[in-house]
This record gives sequence, structure tokens and C-alpha cells, in this order.
Amino acid sequence: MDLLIQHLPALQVVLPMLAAPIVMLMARAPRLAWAATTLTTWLTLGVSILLVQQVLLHGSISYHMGGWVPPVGIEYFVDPANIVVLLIISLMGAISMPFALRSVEQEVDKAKHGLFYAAFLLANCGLLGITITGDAFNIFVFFEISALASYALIAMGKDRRAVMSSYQYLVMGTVGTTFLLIGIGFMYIMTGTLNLIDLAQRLPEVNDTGTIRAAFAFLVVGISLKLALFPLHLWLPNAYTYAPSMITVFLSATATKVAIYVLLRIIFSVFGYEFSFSELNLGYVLMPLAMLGILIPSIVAIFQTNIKRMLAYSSVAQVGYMILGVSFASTLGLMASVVHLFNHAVTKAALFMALACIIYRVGGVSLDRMAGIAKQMPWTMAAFVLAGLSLIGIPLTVGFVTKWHLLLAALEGGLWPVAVFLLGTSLLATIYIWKVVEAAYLKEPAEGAQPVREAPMSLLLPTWALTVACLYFGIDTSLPVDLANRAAETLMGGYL
Amino acid sequence: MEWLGLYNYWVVVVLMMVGFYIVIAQGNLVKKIVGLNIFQTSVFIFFISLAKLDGGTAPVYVEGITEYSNPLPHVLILTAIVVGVALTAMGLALVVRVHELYGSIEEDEIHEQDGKH
Amino acid sequence: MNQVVFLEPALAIQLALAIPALGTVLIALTGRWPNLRDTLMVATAVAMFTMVLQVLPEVLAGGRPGVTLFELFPGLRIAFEVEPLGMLFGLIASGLWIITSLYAIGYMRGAGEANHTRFHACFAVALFAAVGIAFAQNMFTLFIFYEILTISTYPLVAHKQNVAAKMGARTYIGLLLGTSIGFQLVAIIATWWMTGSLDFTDGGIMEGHVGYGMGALLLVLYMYGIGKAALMPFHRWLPSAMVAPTPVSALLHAVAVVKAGVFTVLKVATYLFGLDYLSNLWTTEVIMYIAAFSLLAASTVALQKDNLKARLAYSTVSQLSYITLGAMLVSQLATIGGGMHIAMHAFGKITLFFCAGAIYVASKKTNISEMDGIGRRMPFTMGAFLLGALCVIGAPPMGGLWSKWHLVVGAADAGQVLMIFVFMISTLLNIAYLLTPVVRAFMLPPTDGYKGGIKEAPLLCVVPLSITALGCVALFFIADPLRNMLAGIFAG
Amino acid sequence: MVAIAIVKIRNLFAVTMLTGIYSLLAASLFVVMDAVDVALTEAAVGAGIMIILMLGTLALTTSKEKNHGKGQNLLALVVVFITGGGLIYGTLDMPHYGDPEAPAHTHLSPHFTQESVDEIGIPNMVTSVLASYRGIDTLGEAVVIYAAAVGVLLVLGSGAVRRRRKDDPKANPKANGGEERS
Amino acid sequence: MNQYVVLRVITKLMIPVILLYGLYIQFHGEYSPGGGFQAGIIFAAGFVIYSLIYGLDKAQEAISPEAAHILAALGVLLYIGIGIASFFLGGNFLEYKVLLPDDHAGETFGIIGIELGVGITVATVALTLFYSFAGRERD
Repeated sequence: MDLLIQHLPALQVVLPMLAAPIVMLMARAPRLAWAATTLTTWLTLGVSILLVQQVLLHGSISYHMGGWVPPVGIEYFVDPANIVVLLIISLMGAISMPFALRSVEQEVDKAKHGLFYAAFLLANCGLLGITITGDAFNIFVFFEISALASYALIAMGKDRRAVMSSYQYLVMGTVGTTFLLIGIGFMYIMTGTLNLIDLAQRLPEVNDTGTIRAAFAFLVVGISLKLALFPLHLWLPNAYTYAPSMITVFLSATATKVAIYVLLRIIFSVFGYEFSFSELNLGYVLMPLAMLGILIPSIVAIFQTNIKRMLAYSSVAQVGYMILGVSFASTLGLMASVVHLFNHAVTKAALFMALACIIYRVGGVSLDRMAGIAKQMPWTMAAFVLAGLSLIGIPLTVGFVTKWHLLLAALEGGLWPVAVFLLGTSLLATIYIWKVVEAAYLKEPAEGAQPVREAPMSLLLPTWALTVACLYFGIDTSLPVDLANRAAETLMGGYL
Repeated sequence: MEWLGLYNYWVVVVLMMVGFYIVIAQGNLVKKIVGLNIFQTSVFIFFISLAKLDGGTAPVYVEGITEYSNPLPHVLILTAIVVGVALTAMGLALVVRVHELYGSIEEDEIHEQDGKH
Repeated sequence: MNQVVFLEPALAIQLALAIPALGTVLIALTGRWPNLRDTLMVATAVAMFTMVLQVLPEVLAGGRPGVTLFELFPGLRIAFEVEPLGMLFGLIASGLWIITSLYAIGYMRGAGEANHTRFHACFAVALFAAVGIAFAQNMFTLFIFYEILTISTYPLVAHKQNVAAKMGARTYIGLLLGTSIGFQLVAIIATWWMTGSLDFTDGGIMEGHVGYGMGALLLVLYMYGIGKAALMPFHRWLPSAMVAPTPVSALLHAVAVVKAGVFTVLKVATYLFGLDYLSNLWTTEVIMYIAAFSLLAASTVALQKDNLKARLAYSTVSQLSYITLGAMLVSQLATIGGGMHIAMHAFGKITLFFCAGAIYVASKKTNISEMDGIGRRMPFTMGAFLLGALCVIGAPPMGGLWSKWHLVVGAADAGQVLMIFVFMISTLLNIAYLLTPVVRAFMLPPTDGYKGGIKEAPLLCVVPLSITALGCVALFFIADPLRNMLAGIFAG
Repeated sequence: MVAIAIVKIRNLFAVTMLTGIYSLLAASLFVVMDAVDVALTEAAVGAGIMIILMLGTLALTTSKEKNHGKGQNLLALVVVFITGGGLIYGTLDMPHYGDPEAPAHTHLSPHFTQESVDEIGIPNMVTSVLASYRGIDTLGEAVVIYAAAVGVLLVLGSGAVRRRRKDDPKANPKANGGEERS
Repeated sequence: MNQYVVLRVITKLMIPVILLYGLYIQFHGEYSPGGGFQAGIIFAAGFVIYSLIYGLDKAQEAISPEAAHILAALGVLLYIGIGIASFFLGGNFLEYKVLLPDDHAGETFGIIGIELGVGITVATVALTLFYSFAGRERD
């Protein structure tokens, strides 16, 4: 057990990495591949939970890869800030696996299951690696692992547009990571180090140089591409719409969240609050972008007839909320952003899962095909409505917890108009969610539509697990709020 | 002339811009991948030029020599090149699939086939 | 009285909320057996009313029993506390539910509507929310139940699922959610931000924390944020909601939903702002004039409506403004009058709606112009209609007299002579639009050449409306204890 | 230069060849700058794998780029010039090429160049850094290339010749996965 | 390409040389430029040339796609395995020192091991990629 505890940070990443090749070799036994993947994701979740425990008990953990003392070697670093993100990723990985069984069997060719799950594990491993590592270049490497795996997974969608959207994602994602690489290069030449903590200590000496400013700009733009910050979000709606259902669930809950975490790390921990907000006035750039990024995608979402696409646009808008919290440049705002990482992951995953249930039975989720579906799939639609309420931000759901803190942060900054804007935009969310509700509950099924049955238990249970989480954490807010609070304080405090 | 010392970087910057331009402006899917490649390779050259040390030699230990070029960027670029290949392979594989499904590798033609989306 | 009290108030409050919640589930589950389902519904209503009654003695004795369920963030609680105003609202909502549930069974079966189970389940949720609003200890709790009420009544409004119903329901939920999130929530959060509290406190929580300028703004936000009070120009939802089946209009849009609105107005005015603080805000008077305008304008519109339910809806808009106006007069008497009017108007208007529904069930008529001479074949219904109308008008021997009396005296007390005239004119308008149907029903010969004898609606429709009509009369005589209880608002 | 030619030329075979040449040029630049390991890799990759893959792609698709309107390129130019401007701005404050006083050469580099032989015991410092100091990076690298294999297999199938000949082409596993449209 | 006898003969002679060179690069990486990655590519290049001249089916007889997949997976597993082995010998992940009693020997052993893993993976992955592209018919 001691051995286990000691190596937790390494295990967090190595477990899925180790399992991927093994699962790939199970090409002949899809069920076995699934079982092995499920086991791995749950073990990974176990590791995350143990890590949370360790961090809460003993404070931050630094793990020296290869036994080399940082900054010479690479360090894995777990503190209250990234532990939340680790938990989100491994939780979402674990919960989407039981769901995957039936959904993937229907959507992906059986012969490819081994590869499919291997790619899924690699994506999982990449995201965990990005989050846990304490080395700038290592972030880049893991970004690419998760990206490559996601490109392949998205291309597995049934619609031929899946391939094209995967290609677009690849081009934009690669430009993003290349920008990231340029930024890392600039930082390296001015400081001679790649270790994030070391960087944080050495940057202040040189941060009045153009090089560092350019580095900052390239890092922020590069990561913004990955996190789909408006107007760099163009890859996201297509990718989410055409990917296999289970992949949409997983990616929507994790991929952009991890990118946001990296952005937070860079802005707050590496460059520091002073440099980012006082010298470069990042807040003035992010706030309008965030507000536009909430407004425009929300409006676009209203006009979508494919519900998956509608929710994808809503995801872009939700990224706007998270960035808005960051742009307030206060502990409270930051905390709202971090808590929204968790809340939105749970909510959006629940929504996409409900859609996946409908896709499983009906075959598509255009507004027409959902007409009258509530009678045939009452449990699925009930979950959709509840999670939808959370997306809108109705009290007693997790969505409200976010909105509440964002509003308080806006008021704390004296930004009344922003507060009103925030509430106004939740009305936009109401409109698009309500369109679905109206179609599902009040419309009669189209002529000649085949009646369908309720989704199978293996799909329904994970959906409801997340839906219940939406409600539970909306009432007993202490766990996410507490973790987010610690995370925000850690980030604001920098690495020192 | 102080900026002469920076000349080397600027050549690389021009290369990067050319690559980046291809990525954005070209509608041919293969060319886009080529553009990405050029873009990335230029970044690699940029990194390697960071590592160069006047009077240093290749970082392989030889008795008596104390000045070596910085090995760290070399390592990073080794990794980055591999990543680049991986991405290229993946991108080209997708292009092949796109061609099979649409019969074209021109972006505008593909968008036409898919309607508005 | 003491014999029927067998529970601790705190437990009774929780049960009063738990019973309709449980009832919803049971109704949803027993949908396949209509008789069992309907029995369960009535049983739920009775059980709930019993629970609400358990709390009454302590409130009458001046106590304010309460219970805290849980804390969302430090200081932000989901908690309940019953004070006189809430007691009154709770009693009315749960008491009238029993009668309405009987009526609903008769109406829904008689009018051949579909989807009974969904209808009754949503109804139970709505009542759950109404009692939650009545008993809320703080603005946050109130807001949550306010939203539950909005959402749970949406399927009821859209019940018929035709184009008109859907459009009406869209207006309904759009306006109610829009105002509550766009204005009310802003105001709530701002209040929390500035005062650090959302608890309903005697004398208000604003004084000393919020400047008068900001307070003036907050007042406007609250008053328009409480869309259910139907202050013009955000009253459109109420006529839209009339596409719903009549029991919905009767209980929800004459009692639970709209009264939740004005109840919230009274609560906010007395317990968040406090009357003294309110009197220092320049917007108080502005809102008062707007309420006066709504009152007269809605009455005028009502006069022109031929559709009986639409006329009653505009009448409701007008009557709600009485209560808002009462709150804005910043006088204790007027506030008490507003509270009483909640009760009086509830009985009066529910009777009127029951009658409209009964006419529809019996003869499928909805327009007043078609109802000439209908009094002869439906004497009980139209008799009850007369009583209800008189109650709303405020004529003796109806309960409505007392609430109007207090409002007028309150206006005099506040020195707002103009408002006395407003009340007077509106009473005349009330008479004009409420008594014309009665006169036409009894005096004019039937236009459709109907000659036959009495053909009333089903018994389950007629009995409830008779009960509520008698209630209007009864209120005239028990107005004094009611007044005493409401005076407790300012005793604490 | 070669790169600019790539923009202009429409024959994709030529483009591929030029890319190869570009890679070789880059490789020789690497040698000039003392990065022999990198040069070897770039040569192997750029002139080897990359070309083979591209030719494979072109064989499977088409080698002619089609003519299309040139109207929308202005925006691209603006974006590119902003990026380039940012890069130039970034380089202005940089230490000069080869400057031994640059922080990059004074902070960690000495540890690698002076002590790695003692600590690790092998003369090629690049290998020491690669495999030991930054071992997890290299593991990541291996996983990346492995992920590419997984991805390409998912997208294109394994390309097994024998199996395909035996089976009916329609039932060929590689052809599935993407083709049934919803 | 059966008619190009010269090519076939030269290829036959060249391939062992190429593979040998690959092995040299693989195991000499500690002393001179090169290592697992470069070696893997060169190794794969040998097979690619072989299949260009003799046909894809012949190459797949030598190393079947399935075998390539398994080897690619094993390469990664070897790398991770060495990392995990150092757990049990008291070190951190990828701490090679602990693998053998002597620090330098341990380091060298570890590096050779992981380079081998990289080499196998890269060679077989490159081959897999080639098979995937080449094995697809134009349609």
C-alpha cells in the first residue's frame, strides 16, 4: 500500500497508458476489451480519489520522474488546483465506460473495438498527463497524445462528415499546439528552463522583454484554440456533432476543461497574476471575448435543428462562462470558473448521454425525430429535462452554483452590466432547451415514425447517475465548492 | 549592428509564415498538411538555433572539450519531430478517407456536398 | 381547535411539503387506474390541508414556527418559517385545492380532456410549490419554489397541445421565467451582496445597508421581477394562460400562481424593504401609480372582452394591482387590506372560474354574448356567479367588502386621496363587467331558442362552486379573526 | 525558396518532392547547428517516411490540385502577418544567435553538458537527456507514435493483403466503420 | 516489377545492409548520434523497399500486419515495463539507477532497454502505417 501511495502520481498516467496496448491486442474479443478498459478507468478513478485524499491530508505532492531532481528532470506535481481536474477526467472516463458497452457496439464496427478502446484510453491518458505534469514541454507531448487519439475517435462517427470534421480539428488543433510550442520556445530561451515552478521563479527577472510578452501571447492563443474560445471554436461544433455518442460525452466533459486548466496554470501560476492582469491587462481582452463567446454561440444554438449540434454550440458558450470567471481576475471569479469545470462536465455529459440514449433507439436527434419522444422514452427525457435545467442554471442544480458565484464575482468587481448580462444569457439557454422539451413532450410523433422503447438499463443508469449528481451537488454544494475554493486560492497564490 | 545577431531567427520566421499561410489559405487538404509540416519544421529549426553556442560542438562527450551546444532543445525537437510525423500520418489517413467518401480533396467542393454545414 | 392539532408545527410544515410531493409520485404511478388515482389525489389534498391546519394555532398565538432543511452556502438556507401572511396563503391554497380537486375530476371527465395523469401530477407539484412559497423563511427559498411553480404549471397551460395552447404556454413561461431570472434574481443577488442576508425579517433588512438610490432601483427590479403579480406591462401571460382547462385557471390563475405573485410582493415590501424604508424610496410612488394605472386599464379591457374567461383574466390583473397598490401605499392598514384581499379575491374569483367551467362543460359556451338566458337552465351556477361577482366587487354581505374597506382606509391613512378615487372608479368598472353576464343570463331570453328545463353541469362541478360561493359569504362574518391574525405581521 | 514554391505549384507530386527537399535542407541546417541527432531524424523522417506516406496518399487520391477562386486569401494574409509580426517582436529582445550568455545556456544546460557523463555514464548527452533526464517525454513520444498507429488503423484498417484477397471486398473490415451513413 | 532483375538483385543485397545499419544505430546510440527512433525508421525503410520491389504480399509474409501490431504494443509495454520495474526496486518511475547494483550500469541498461522499446515500436508502427496506406485500393 505504501508503495502504491508513493507512486500515485505516476500511476495516474501510467495505468491507462499501460492498458492501451494490452486492450489493442484484444481485437478478437470486443467484450473483453471493453471489460479491461472499464477496469482500467475505474482503477484510474481510484488513483484520483486516493490522490485527492493525499493532497487534502498532506498538501501538494511533487513526484520526480526518473528520480532526477527538478528542474533537471521532469516533475509531476499535484496540488489542490489540478486535483479537481484529475478527478473530473477520471470520473468521466469511469462513468462513460459502462455507458459505452451498448452504445459503441451499435455505432462502431465490432472488429475495431479493441483499437477503439485503446484510443479511448490513450485520450484519457493524454488528458491526465497534461493535467498532472509540471513541465511545459511535457504538456505539449501529452496534448498531442490526447489529440491524436481524439482525432481517430471522432473520425469513427457514422456520418461521413465525421471524417471531415476530424480533419478540421486536426488542422486547427495542430496549429494550436504549434503555437504552444513556439511559446514554450520563447520562454525557454529567456529562462533556460521548462519546469513550471522554476519558470515561475525565473520569469519575473525577464518579464519586461518583448520575448516574454510574445511567449505569453502565443501560449494564450494556442491554448485558446484547444479550448475553443470564441472565435477560435470553429472545430468544436462539427467534431462534437458527428463523433460517436460516447466520445462526445467524454470529450465534451473533459477535453476543453483540461485546456482551460492549462490556461489557468499559465496565466496564474507561471506568469503570475501581476504580469497577466496588471501589466498585460489580459482581463480586458478576455472579458469581451468571453461575453461574445457566450452570446453568439447561444444564439446560434437556438437555430439548430440537430440537438447534438445545439448542445455543441452551448458548450462553446459554456467555455465563455469559464473564461469570463477568469477575466474577473479575482479569487471568487476564478473559483466560479473552477467550479464550473466540474459542474459543466457533469451537466453536459448527462445531456449528451440522454441524447445518446435517443440516438441508440431512434437513430438521430433532429428536432423532428424527437417529436413526441417523451411518451416512449420517459426516463431518458426526464433526465434530459433535469440536466437541461442545470444547464440553464435553475436553483438546486449545479448550474446554479456556478451562476451564483459568477454573479457574486461580477458584483465584487463592480461590474453590474456583466451581472445582468449573465442572467440575460441564461434565458437564451432556456429558449434552446425549451425547444427540445416542447418537441419531446407536446408534439405528436411524425407520421410513420417507428415507435421505440425506453433505452436499455446500461445506458440509462449512467445517465441518471450524472443527472442525480447534477441535483445532489446543487443541494449539497460543499464538496465541489470547497475543492474549487482551494484550487482558486492555490492558483492565485502562484507557485511560491 | 545589433539586430544582425537576430537575422537567423527572422529567416525562420518567414518560413513559419509561409507554412502557416498554406495552412490557412489553401483549399487542398494535402497541401494543408504540407503547410503544417513546413510550419512545424520551421519551428524546429528555430528551436535548434536556440541551442547553438558559439564555439560549442555537438553534444557528444569527447575528452578535452568543455563547450558543447545545448542538448536539451535537441531532445525536445527529436520528440517534436516524431509528434509531427504522427500527426502527418493521421492527417493523411483522414485525407484518404475523405477522398473515399467524397471523391474530392478540395475543401470547397466538400463543403458544397455537405450543404451549409 | 386544539383537538385537531396533534403534531409539532415543525414536523407539520415538513409534512405539508412532503405530502404533495409524495402525492405527485403516487398519482404518476397509479395513472392506469383512474379511480384509484383520483381518490389518492383528493386524499392528498385533504392530508395536506390537515397538515397546514396543524400550524395554525401557534401562528394565531403569535408564534412563528420554522424549520431549516439545509444550507446551500454559508448563510444561504432552504428554510421555512410560518408568519401570518404565509399562514393565510397556505390555508387558502391548500384548502381550495380540496375543492378544486373534486371539481377537476368532474370537469376533466365531463369535458373529455386527455392526459389526466399528467394533469393531476403537475397540479400536485404546483400545490407543493405554492405551500413552499407560503412558508418560505427567506427570499432564496421563495425564489426556488416560485420557479418550481412556473415550470410545473407550464404543462398545465399547454395541456391541450394545439397551436393556441402552445403559443399561450410560450408566452406564459417566457414572461414568467424571463422576468424572474432577468429582474428578480438580479435583485435577490444584489440584496444578498449588499446586506449579506435574504431572511424575511420584521422591519426589513435594507436599512443601513442599502442606499436609497440603490433601494429605489431594487424595488423596481423586484416589482417587475415578480411577474406573477402581473403588473403592467408584464401582464400578458395571464390572459395567455387562459387556454388551460378551467380548473387550472380557477385554482392556479385565480389563486395559487397569481396570489403567489402578490404574496411575494407583500413579503418583499414588509420583510425585505420594511415599510419605513420603503417610504423613503421615490420609486415606491412610481410603482403605486403604475399599479393604479394597471388596475384601471385592466378593468377597461375586461369590459370589452366577450370571452368569459378572458374577461375574468383581465379582472384578475386588475385585482392583483389592488394588492400591489396596497403594498405600495406604505401603510399598515393597507398592507393588512392587501393580505385580506388575497383571501377575499381567491374565493370570489375561484367561484367565478368554476362557474365559467361549469357553463363550458354543460353547454360548451365560452362567450358572454351566447349566454343570454342561461341562468334559467343553470340557476345554481349563475347564482353562485352572482355571489362571486359581488365578492370581487366588494359589496356586502361579501368578504370582499372588508378588504376594500381596509385598502381605502389605508389610502386615506397614507394621504393618497387620488388612490381613493382610483378604488372607487374601479369598483364601478367591476360592477359593469361582472354583473352584465349575470343580468344577461337571468333577464334576457335565450338566443339559441332553448326551451327545456334545468340542465346543470355534473354534480362534481356544481357542488364545489356552491361551496366557494358560500365561502364568500362566510368570509364577511369571519373577517375579524382574519384581520387580527394579519395584524400579527406588525406585532413581531 | 523551396517553401514559397510549394505555395505556387499545383502538381502535388512536385509539392511532395519539394517537401522532401525542404526537409533535407532543414536537416543540413541542423548539422550546421551541431544537432546531429536531430539531423539524422529529420532526414529519416522528412525524406523517408513523410514522402512515402504522401505518395501513398496521392496514389489513393489525386495528384492535381484544382483551380479555385483566390478571393478569400486576404484574411489569411492578415492573420499570417499578425502572427509573423508577433514572432519578430518576440525575437527583438532575444539573446543573439549563439550567444553563450543566454539564459538557456547558463541555467540547466551546464548540468547536462558537464555532469551527465558522471551521472549517467554515457557520452552522448542527447541520449542521456532523452532517455534518462526526460525519460517520460520520450515515453510520451513512443506513445504518440503508437497512438498514430492506432488512429491510422482505426481510420484506414490494417491493409492486410491476404485477408482481403480471401474475402469478398464488400465484407472487408477496413472498408467498414465510416461508410454506413445515418 | 518482376522484370527489373537488376533492381531485385540489388535490393536483395541492400536489405541486409540496411537492417544491419539499423541495428548499429539502435545499439550505438549511447556513443554516437542515433538511437531507437532513427533505428526504427531505418529498419522499417528496409521492409518498405522490400515490399516496393517484391510486392506488398511478400512483405506481409515476412512480417504480417498482426505481428506488427503486436510488436508495436510490446515495444510500448517494454518501455513502461522498465519504468514500472523501477517501482519495485525502490526507485521512482523510470529511475534506471536502481535496476542494477551499479548506478552507471543501471542507467546504461535502462537506456538500452527503453531505446529498444522505442526502436521496436517505431519500426513496426512505420510498417503499419505503410501497410495501411499501401494496402488500400484506390476507388
